Amino acid sequence: MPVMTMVQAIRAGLDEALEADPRVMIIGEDVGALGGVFRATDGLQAKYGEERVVDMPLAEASIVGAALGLAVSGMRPIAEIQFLGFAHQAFHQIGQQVARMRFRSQGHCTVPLVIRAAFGGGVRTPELHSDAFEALYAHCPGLKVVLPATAYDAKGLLAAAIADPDPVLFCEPLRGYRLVKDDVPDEPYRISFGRLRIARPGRDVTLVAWSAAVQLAERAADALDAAGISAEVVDLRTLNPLDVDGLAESVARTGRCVVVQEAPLSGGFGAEVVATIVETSFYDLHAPIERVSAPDTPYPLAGVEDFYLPSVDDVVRAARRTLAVP
Amino acid sequence: MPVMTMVQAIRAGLDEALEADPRVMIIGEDVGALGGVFRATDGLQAKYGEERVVDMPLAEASIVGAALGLAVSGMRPIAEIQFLGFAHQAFHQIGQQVARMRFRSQGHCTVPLVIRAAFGGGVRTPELHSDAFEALYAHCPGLKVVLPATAYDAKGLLAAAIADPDPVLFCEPLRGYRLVKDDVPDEPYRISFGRLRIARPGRDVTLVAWSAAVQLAERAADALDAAGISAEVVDLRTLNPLDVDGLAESVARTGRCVVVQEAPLSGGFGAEVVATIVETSFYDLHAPIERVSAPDTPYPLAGVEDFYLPSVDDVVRAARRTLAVP
Amino acid sequence: MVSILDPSGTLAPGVAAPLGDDDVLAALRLMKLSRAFDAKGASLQRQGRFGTFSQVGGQEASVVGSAFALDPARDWIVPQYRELPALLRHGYPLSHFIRYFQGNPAGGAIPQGVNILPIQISIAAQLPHAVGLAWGLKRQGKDAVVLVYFGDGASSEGDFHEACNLAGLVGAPVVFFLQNNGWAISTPRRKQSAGRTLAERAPAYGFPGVQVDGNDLFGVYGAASRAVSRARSGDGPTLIESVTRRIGPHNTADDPTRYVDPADAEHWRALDPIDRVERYLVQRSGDHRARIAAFDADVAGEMERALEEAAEGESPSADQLFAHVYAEPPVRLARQRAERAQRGP
Amino acid sequence: MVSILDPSGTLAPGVAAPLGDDDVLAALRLMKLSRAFDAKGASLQRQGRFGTFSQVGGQEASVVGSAFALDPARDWIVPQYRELPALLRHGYPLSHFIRYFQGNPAGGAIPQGVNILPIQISIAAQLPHAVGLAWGLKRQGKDAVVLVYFGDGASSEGDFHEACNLAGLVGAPVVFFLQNNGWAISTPRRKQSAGRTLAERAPAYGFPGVQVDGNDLFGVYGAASRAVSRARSGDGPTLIESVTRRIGPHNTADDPTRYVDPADAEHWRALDPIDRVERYLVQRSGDHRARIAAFDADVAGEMERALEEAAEGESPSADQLFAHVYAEPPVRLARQRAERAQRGP
Ligand SMILES: Cc1ncc(C[n+]2csc(CCOP(=O)(O)OP(=O)(O)O)c2C)c(N)n1
Ligand SMILES: Cc1ncc(C[n+]2csc(CCOP(=O)(O)OP(=O)(O)O)c2C)c(N)n1
Ligand SMILES: [Mg+2]
Ligand SMILES: [Mg+2]
Repeated sequence: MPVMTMVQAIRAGLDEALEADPRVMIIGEDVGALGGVFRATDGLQAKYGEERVVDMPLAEASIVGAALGLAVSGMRPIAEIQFLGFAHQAFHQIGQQVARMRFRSQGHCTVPLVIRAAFGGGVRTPELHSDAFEALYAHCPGLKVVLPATAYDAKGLLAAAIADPDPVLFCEPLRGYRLVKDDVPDEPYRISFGRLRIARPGRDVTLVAWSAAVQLAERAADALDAAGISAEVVDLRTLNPLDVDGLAESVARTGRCVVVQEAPLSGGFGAEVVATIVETSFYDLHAPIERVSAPDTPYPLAGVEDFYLPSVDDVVRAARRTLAVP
Repeated sequence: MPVMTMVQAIRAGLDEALEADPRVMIIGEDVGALGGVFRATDGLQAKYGEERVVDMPLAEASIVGAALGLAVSGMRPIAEIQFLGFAHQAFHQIGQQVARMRFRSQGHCTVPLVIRAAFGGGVRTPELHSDAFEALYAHCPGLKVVLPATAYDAKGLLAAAIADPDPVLFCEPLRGYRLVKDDVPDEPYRISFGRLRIARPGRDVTLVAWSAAVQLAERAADALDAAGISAEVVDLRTLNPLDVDGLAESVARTGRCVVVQEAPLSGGFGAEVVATIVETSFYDLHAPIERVSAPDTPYPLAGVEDFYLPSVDDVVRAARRTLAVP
Repeated sequence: MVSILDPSGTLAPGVAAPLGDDDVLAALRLMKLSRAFDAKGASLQRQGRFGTFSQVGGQEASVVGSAFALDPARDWIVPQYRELPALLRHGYPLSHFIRYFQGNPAGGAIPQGVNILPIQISIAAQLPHAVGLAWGLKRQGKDAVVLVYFGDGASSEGDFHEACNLAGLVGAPVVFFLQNNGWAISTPRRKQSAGRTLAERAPAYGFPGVQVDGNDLFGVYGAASRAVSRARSGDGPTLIESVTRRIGPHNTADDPTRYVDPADAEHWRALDPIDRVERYLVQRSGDHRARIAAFDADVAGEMERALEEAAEGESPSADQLFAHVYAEPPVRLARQRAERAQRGP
Repeated sequence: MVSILDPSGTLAPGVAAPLGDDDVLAALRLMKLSRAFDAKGASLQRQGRFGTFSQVGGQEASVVGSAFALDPARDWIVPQYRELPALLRHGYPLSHFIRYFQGNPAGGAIPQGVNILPIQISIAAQLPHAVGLAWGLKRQGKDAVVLVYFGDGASSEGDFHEACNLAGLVGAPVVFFLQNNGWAISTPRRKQSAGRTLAERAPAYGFPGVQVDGNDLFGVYGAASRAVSRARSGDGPTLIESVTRRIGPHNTADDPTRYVDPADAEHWRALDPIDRVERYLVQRSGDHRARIAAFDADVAGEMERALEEAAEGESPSADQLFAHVYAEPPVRLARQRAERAQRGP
């Protein structure tokens, strides 16, 4: 089984989808000759033509809005938004139009659409490029929110997203594109939504994360392990659907929980994870659930992003607090 | 002290601000001759002229974006977005531009701007008009989010918002506009942000709410009272800043908590309230915190909104669950 | 501005009527149905049996003339919210429309084979949808055209610009049908844009724009037909600015006395698009008078039947909240559905 | 398309130079500083000492010519991100720019009295800001003009439309300065819009649009000056489409070999705006040759000093995250600040 980086796995998934289904098309800024600013669509326009891999004008609302129309017409569009921070321009189209078309038309007009967007920090991008705003979309009923943390998951979740009869926001971690590498089968496979992944089993404390924060949690788990603490790392994979039962099961095992998010603390999806666990597992908890996150400030310029981003040490300290181990 | 409805209190506050400060201006769709679709600006254009109360073209992003520029130029704009559901079109301007101008310019360009928007359900509006999407904005660092529940608070918080050197999203409950009536002083006064209001003291359980959900919580408290349960109703007033300590104090008194939100459950601000209380007050809690909310569906057409909206009964049942009283 | 039929119902010299009498009669009937339904809807709203409701009044020629240029079997309509007769002609049942305004989600259901998107409430958001839809149909080799309705207010939104710009680029077979009815709620056209016309924006997107007398059924039909042929033959989009006037309130919650100049209202009432068609038909043949006279009872009957049908449909239930959020509801939603089923409204 | 100075540095017949030699020399020096800084920034970026950085190369006449039409004491610049020399002329220190691209938030600080908004990364979002700013300055009776920079890519965003439309309505004293540099990253102008020009959009917003040779310092300066006077005298906005070409990559992370046709690049290199001004000056007077020759060392010295100044400034710290989020930090943020202060990066 070949080892791939995440961006290679995504490209392979896109290639497979274009190959398999003539209704699939990719639209977005710079997805053609350039192959996308991260090369996720590298070579695909050359292979499938300008009609199927389309460079769009610089206008996010119409990329998403037109993708909705394409989907209703019978196509299977995959829209790329260059960075999630620029999906804001299309927020009304994503959160209200795309997410609700099935509902508003009582199932008559459906929107099998995948919106791909790179997001998250740690790679010294210019302003606004690194925003981790996944929580906004997880609060939009009708829209699935999928965030792979591994190359294997990226390809499998992407295949599921493309096959899904409903719209999916597919968030790809900038930091993981080239750094994360793992085994990715050449054959097609799909990973179902709403099933978390135990990235690493453990007994003493559950570390919940998604996307690039999963690797952070794993490094924290290593550090905790060295101190004799066994941490279970849970990768949510999808925020909507949320694996409510999977979370409860892990916390039932460990009795302690730290939620790690890259976004600013207040109103982030970590809060939903905490609230959910409180609902399902309050009596299993031996200690308050801790959240590790960025502070409630805008994403800063690159020179201070390391002060901003949650660190391995933050996670380790939070985990130790839940265990009352100083 | 005159009794005013909420919309009267808001109009009085706007009138006072226009009167007191020539830099204040109101811009928005239909704020002029019509006086706004809810009459919050009724008579103000006639009184202050077309230059200070300005009917804007139908384009939310430019209403907010131009308001930012007006603020930087030295004006004190108050921008009206007709319904919060249509602030989506301006989401990039609100969440990224307005909220971050101070940060990006290191304090050089500041945006003393109030964005008013009607929101929330219960009054049988057409689609998208009733969305309660306050949580999205509470996740945008740099932006204060203020939601009065009474006429008195509406005027006092509005005055504080207009005086604030930073941008404020001021959400006004559709349902409260004419229904909520209370004593409102004629003189100017301000209510500081970040201090919750104990709408009703109680001993057995804390009901946390904001905006129109406060009245729901109060009605639930009445019902609970009749059953011998003493509920404390906490009105958050502002989501950002959040009164972290005030919440902890109430929960320290009662040991139980129900959070009531009108928005869909997943990713709503109620989750933040739960996560915050878990952080500050875990060991004070005698039972899991409950959330009462709309389900994870789009806001429906009027004929089924009563199935959608959280009810007094939902709150009562949740409160009884925290007390293990069936 | 293109105009064929003048207010007295007389054709411009040398111009042939673009529609035969049977079609004109059918169009008139639909216009009258729309006008009658305006009154019915407003009265139901006052009785609390209808939600906020936007009348078509004054714009019937604009809506019906454009809809008649389409082939319901293959073309699509992407509506805003003030185009009832166009939706009816395209096959959307009046009973569904009634249910929708009764606040019943079932009204949103679009029968199989009826080529429309749902009514749009978020102003201008439907414009990029129409472009994508047209583009996708073209990509699939269907010779379909998409006609999208929107208002003078909508033309100020960013989505208008993005949609037009994209349509020009991909040569989408779409007709941008802008109903300039003078108002966006209380905001007059002159406060909407400093441009002389709205149609003149089109050339900068690489396609033609045309202004037409929106109270002239023939003028509208002609302009729309040309735009449809253009789109169908692969020459891309057209922007039509149909200059008309809504004669009623913005919707049943509106109070136009606050902003409408009575003289202006008077002026436009004299240009009533229905009167104009009636005058034309009666001039054509005295026999039409009786046919027209029969429409009143006829449309009243149709409305009654639709109201009855609507009453027979599925009644509002908690279940409607959940049935169509996703093809397959996630676990959490399924649980919420079960919980909700146990409580009342 | 307006053009005054041809590629050989010769003035169009009968046209007087709109700038005196001293000004032209000052403009040229700034253009050369910009070009030199392009190289410096790219080299610092390769060394990991600079973040992703967008060069001005090829657009110097466009940027400098427009900036020279403004009075820094009262007029405002609202930048996109590719206008370094305009910011410098307006008083923004090079050392701040350097800090910004070193990733130091302190670089975002705008000194008192320097009338610019921060660099804009969210494409086109600055356009409505410029309109509001201009409108507000006018409301306060200041005779200030706002010039806003943006690209051909930016012209496709909804914010462009909304900003132009509003500016036309309120008669804002704003100059929309569109640098059509042929590309939005890899997307060529022809894929950005089917319109023949971008300038031709303006009349539909109620104000003039003009296309100018963006590699012609005089042409740009002239067009911008006319637009500035127009705005200053209360006649409202102008849209200027400055047709130029970026000759380097989009930014230091870009690989233009994937999308640029070498022949096209060659063509535009021959139209280098700096060479053109040099040729003009040398034709004016042999003495200028020495003055121009001195610029190289001169700008190198200026860059060195700015780099040193930048190095002396506040170094990145956790505190910078918190200092300017609000005038007064809320309790929760103050606590986060205290916590963050205790940990390293
Ligand atoms: C994005 C958005 N902003 C504001 C509104 C509120 N609103 C509803 S209708 C309307 C006016 C629409 O005017 P126009 O497009 O001319 O259509 P008309 O009602 O005249 O047919 C407004 C502002 C909305 N529904 N959507
Ligand atoms: C809203 C938004 N969408 C996408 C991007 C990513 N992006 C950065 S620069 C750029 C191209 C801009 O082109 P143009 O406006 O022509 O300016 P130029 O770089 O050519 O000077 C894009 C797509 C962004 N920064 N903001
Ligand atoms: Mg209108
Ligand atoms: Mg460009």
